[in-house]
Amino acid sequence: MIETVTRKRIEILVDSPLVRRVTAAIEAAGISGWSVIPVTSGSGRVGRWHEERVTGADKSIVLSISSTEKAAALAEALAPILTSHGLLLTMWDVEVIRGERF
Amino acid sequence: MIETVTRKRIEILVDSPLVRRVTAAIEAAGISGWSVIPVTSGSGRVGRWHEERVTGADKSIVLSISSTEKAAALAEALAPILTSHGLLLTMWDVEVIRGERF
Amino acid sequence: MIETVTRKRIEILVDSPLVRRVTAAIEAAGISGWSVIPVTSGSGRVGRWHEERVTGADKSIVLSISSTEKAAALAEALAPILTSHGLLLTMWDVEVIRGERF
Amino acid sequence: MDLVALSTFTSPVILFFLLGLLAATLRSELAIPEAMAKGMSLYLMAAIGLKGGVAVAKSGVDLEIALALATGILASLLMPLLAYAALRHFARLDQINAGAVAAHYGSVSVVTFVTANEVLGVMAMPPAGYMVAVLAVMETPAILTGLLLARKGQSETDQNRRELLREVFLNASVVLLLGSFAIGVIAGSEGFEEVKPLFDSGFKGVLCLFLLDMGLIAARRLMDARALTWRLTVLAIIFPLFNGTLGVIAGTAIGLDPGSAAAFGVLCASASYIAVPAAMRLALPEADPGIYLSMSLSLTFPFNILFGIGLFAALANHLAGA
Amino acid sequence: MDLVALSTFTSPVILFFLLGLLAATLRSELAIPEAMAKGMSLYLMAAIGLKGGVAVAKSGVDLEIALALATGILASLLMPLLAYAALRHFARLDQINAGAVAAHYGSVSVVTFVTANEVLGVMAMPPAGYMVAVLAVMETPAILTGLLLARKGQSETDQNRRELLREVFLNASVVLLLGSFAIGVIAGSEGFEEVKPLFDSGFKGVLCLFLLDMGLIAARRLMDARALTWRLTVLAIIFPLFNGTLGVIAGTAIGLDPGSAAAFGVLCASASYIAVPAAMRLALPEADPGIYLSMSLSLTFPFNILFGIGLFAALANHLAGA
Amino acid sequence: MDLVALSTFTSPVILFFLLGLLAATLRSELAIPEAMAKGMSLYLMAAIGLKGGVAVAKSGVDLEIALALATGILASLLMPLLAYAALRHFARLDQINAGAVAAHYGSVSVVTFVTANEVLGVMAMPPAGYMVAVLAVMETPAILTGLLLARKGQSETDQNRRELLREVFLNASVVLLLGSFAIGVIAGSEGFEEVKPLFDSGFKGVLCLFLLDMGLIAARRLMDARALTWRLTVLAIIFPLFNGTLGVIAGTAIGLDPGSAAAFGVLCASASYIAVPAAMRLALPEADPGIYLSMSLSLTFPFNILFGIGLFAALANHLAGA
Ligand SMILES: Nc1ncnc2c1ncn2[C@@H]1O[C@H](COP(=O)(O)O)[C@@H](O)[C@H]1O
Ligand SMILES: Nc1ncnc2c1ncn2[C@@H]1O[C@H](COP(=O)(O)O)[C@@H](O)[C@H]1O
Ligand SMILES: Nc1ncnc2c1ncn2[C@@H]1O[C@H](COP(=O)(O)O)[C@@H](O)[C@H]1O
Ligand code: NA
Ligand code: NA
Ligand code: NA
Repeated sequence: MIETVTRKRIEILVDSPLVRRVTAAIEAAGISGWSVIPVTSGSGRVGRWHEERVTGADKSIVLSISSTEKAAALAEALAPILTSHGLLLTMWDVEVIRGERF
Repeated sequence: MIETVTRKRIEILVDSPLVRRVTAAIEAAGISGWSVIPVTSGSGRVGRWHEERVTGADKSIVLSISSTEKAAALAEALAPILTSHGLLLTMWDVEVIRGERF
Repeated sequence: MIETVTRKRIEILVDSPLVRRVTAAIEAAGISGWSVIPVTSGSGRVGRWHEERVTGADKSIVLSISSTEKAAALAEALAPILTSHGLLLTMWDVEVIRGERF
Repeated sequence: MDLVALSTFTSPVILFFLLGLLAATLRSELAIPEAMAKGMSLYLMAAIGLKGGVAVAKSGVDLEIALALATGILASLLMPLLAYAALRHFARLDQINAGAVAAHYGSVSVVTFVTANEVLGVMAMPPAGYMVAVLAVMETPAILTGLLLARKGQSETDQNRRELLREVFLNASVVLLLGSFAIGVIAGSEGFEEVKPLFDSGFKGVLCLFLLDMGLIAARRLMDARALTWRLTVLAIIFPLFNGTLGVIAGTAIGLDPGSAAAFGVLCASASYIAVPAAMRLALPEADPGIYLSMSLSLTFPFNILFGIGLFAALANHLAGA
Repeated sequence: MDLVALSTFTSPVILFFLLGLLAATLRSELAIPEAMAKGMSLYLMAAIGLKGGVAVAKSGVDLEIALALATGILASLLMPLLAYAALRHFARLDQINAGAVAAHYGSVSVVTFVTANEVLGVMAMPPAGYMVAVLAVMETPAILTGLLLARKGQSETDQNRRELLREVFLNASVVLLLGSFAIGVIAGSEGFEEVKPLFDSGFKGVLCLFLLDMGLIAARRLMDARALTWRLTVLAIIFPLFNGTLGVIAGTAIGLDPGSAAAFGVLCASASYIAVPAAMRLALPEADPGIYLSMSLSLTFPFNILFGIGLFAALANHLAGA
Repeated sequence: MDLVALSTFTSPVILFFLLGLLAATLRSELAIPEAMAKGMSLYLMAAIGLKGGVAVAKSGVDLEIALALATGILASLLMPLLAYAALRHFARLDQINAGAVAAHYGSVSVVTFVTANEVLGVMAMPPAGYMVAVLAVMETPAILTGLLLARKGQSETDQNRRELLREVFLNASVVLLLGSFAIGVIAGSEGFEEVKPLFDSGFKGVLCLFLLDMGLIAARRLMDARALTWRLTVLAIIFPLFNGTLGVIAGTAIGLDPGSAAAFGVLCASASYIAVPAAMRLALPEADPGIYLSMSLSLTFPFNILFGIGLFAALANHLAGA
């Protein structure tokens, strides 16, 4: 039975033009990496949007695996701009193999 | 240390033409928003598919963050059509900041 | 109140050309299905990449829902190639409806 | 007929389709990005719609057109009935799946029509421009018949029915076909001139690449098709032969020129795999795409492209000669 | 003027835009894949840049061009001021949103310019090639004014400011427009020959499909627009009329030919919905896209395409006649 | 030679590539959607394959072609050996990475060939049509040599080996190139006529946009390249010079016309960055893409586009003159 360790998985939904801002924060938190997943449409308080890459009004999800401490530090760092930048941050515990990486 | 609250994250894998049906249920459950992620290929009991947006046989994932109660209500509402519509629903607890939104 | 059962959700980040290798392992583990999500950019130890489908240097996420046993078997099977193939495997518990499927 | 068939086999359009079938059969990884495939299918609809409209702007509207449209609607409404019976009793499909498949065969395949248009053009028997309008009006009636057959005795919620009707009558391909047809009529040939390079000159090349993709998808589906019985396979060949022959006869009967009669046969023979499947996911989600897509896309579509078009052209010429 | 307006309404370019508006209003599912839409917008910028550059390579550079560029930069810098005042006091927007919207109206819409180019060409009053350079230089100054207005009294971190300036001055459309403009100047007509089929002949057709998509997006946004008050709606029509009229007058005053003066009016009247929104997400994330995109894309853009271009062309001719 | 090189620098094709390099170096956000980039690369392969096939259909097959094909296969098989030695001992790469990089340099770059084709055409020394077939057959042998070098002493599981061979021999570009080459041969010039507008007229324009994207990707990779030592950088320039010179000499020796000899030199000088990397991910996942992609795409590719083509053309002319 291969042993796994517990790490945090953080996913941040963000306007595509702002992805750089979020990844900069991730790297500032000393996290080893991140990946970006496309989001094609959505709906929230300010209404619905659909496939609007042309106007730059589309969104992406930045996902990152890290230790609980670094995840907390990242949340800390992003908290002040969460509302102003309309970020949606969720995180939860996941089991990973090769945990030493993170 | 910024404090977070626990919410449900629901992800529903659904045929793209049926996304509207699912998001309607989400809104009916009084959930504040949703986002759609593309799925490019997959395999299940009825066989394999790959990049078939042309025939409308492609799938999407509808993800939504909400309170446990609303999540339960949504699961309740979708249960009857899960099998008939071939939906795949998973949900789990996540930590969120700005929890008051959901 | 509809009752749900607990299953494992496994997500494996992998170079798109290697997706077949991973899905083969999933099927070998007797898991009923899988879905692939696109990844548009990312950053790790070997540097940053962005929208490189042309050079085949892009990545995908293979996600699969299964029983805890099968998930463990899959992790077991992939462990030896995780580092060599640069896979990133995370798994966690999720509630599903129609659990008998998995 | 042989000559005809052969001549089509040396056209790049057909050859790229064969290349797609071959590549997928050899399990090559060759694949067209789906955004590009989707874009090409939209382009083809806009272009064929425009050209048809421009042609009608030249020819003007008359009784012949009205007659062709009426026949098309009627055919689309009735074809599913026979298909349904055969699917139920010969292929032993349940009500839902039989209804879903029947809808596909009553409706039409835009790409099959487009390919027939090119091939018939090469054979110096180009169909009339208004056949595009016939194509457009034949897409939806079959869906209604199919749904009635599949849902006998049951009923949808209002909210669903409304959404469903919108999907059926305002589905992307119908709107784009009729819309660009109307634009073609309004703009006329002068107006068309300015956009001709893209929509006319580029047309066949795009059709090549699109058929390459269709060949890849069709063959891959066939290889993964688990739900395909030999009885369904037989029907997927009989339906086009039967409907197509009736179509050519009907077309000739109402006085269409050979080219248009052949095209009408192709329309009847063709099975939808773009508009109808999307509607079925919505209206009959319980129906198995593994059945209706494998039949329409992996069997009937290649049959029509490779043999049907040539056959119906020959038949139309024969009837016209008689 | 009526004739002018009518003539534009029978052009496929405009008709496809109307089709998009109609389809979305009827809630049809018709949609262009976003990768394709993005690709088309890049193509249009590269093509218009090339053509402008080639034209300048022919005509050569002179004082007139310098004057036009200077006027354009000035207009882009100043237009947001008036807009801001109106948005604050008439539409009662907060500082942030007023600044964001003002930036959009000071800047320009590439697609509106491209469409005007085609329409004016049909009307035998094609704008000068260097107007593309004017288009390019007018994109960014307004962003700076808008930011100053929105951020009065506050300050950004250095890291953010650097990133911001890069986004503003090196944003995709500016780089692509100026870059292909330069390529056009260097390559000249001989060099352009080889790529003409794609960038010239194909141009109008692609514009049709792109405007189809813009029509769909504009109408869908409008239907979902929650933040749009009647006061904002009024301003979204007044701004183009006011700025456009001033633009035509200024253009005529500095001695531009009627076609170029009309194009300059269209530039002033147009509001950005590609370059500026992206910059705003970065610079003013608190600003509500529901306001600035609905105004620029769903109201001002259609107004300019359907009426503005015709109006400013008529005005330019009138002033030239006087 | 200088004149030659200069002349290429005023061609839009090259200028768009430079624009891409520049924009990325300035860290502009300009980016081509990857679905579009992928689509353009497929288009370019289909078009070049078709044109080559049509040319051969005209010229007919003869010993010269067989000779060229054999020389190409041999070159692709042997080139990796020298490269491997240099990578191991001069650049001190481990076995796996050295084998992976060697495979890239033995194989060929479709886009470099396509660009050379255009440039040589402008220089009135167009390569023979069958060179496309040479291009196609040179893609895979090098992969096998590279794998043998990298895996000395180790062995794959059968399942993996089967999948691997399919990937190597049926990889998308080989299938598409050979497939459309065959289609060109079968369809011949008459058949090609109908699709010429898309595949011929549009060709150079698409190449411009594709090279714009390649320039962006190449420069971005270079800026993020962490694994690139100065020794590797040196080799990335020496390899094309060395292989290219040998290639031109060999081509001339077997009696190719100057244009074809130059093209053969370009093929030898070019390094794959589409077919081989994909195969390497599968066959040598431990190898670092940061090394082989940075070398082939970010260094060798620009070198060949900007200087190599001109150099080898001059050399071929010189040898032909001698
Ligand atoms: N901590 C992480 N969280 C999310 N994605 C990651 C992480 N580390 C690496 N990745 C992804 O895996 C790819 C390869 O990582 P590496 O093997 O570290 O170069 C990166 O380009 C990212 O897309
Ligand atoms: N509860 C939610 N679950 C998932 N996605 C959401 C949720 N709320 C908002 N979003 C996404 O965030 C975007 C902006 O939301 P808002 O800031 O509420 O307008 C929406 O368009 C959705 O794509
Ligand atoms: N266990 C699973 N994990 C992840 N995705 C699945 C799973 N089972 C099915 N799917 C997805 O759901 C689609 C339909 O599954 P099925 O209804 O079993 O044919 C498949 O094509 C996959 O994309
Ligand atoms: Na039919
Ligand atoms: Na303006
Ligand atoms: Na080589």
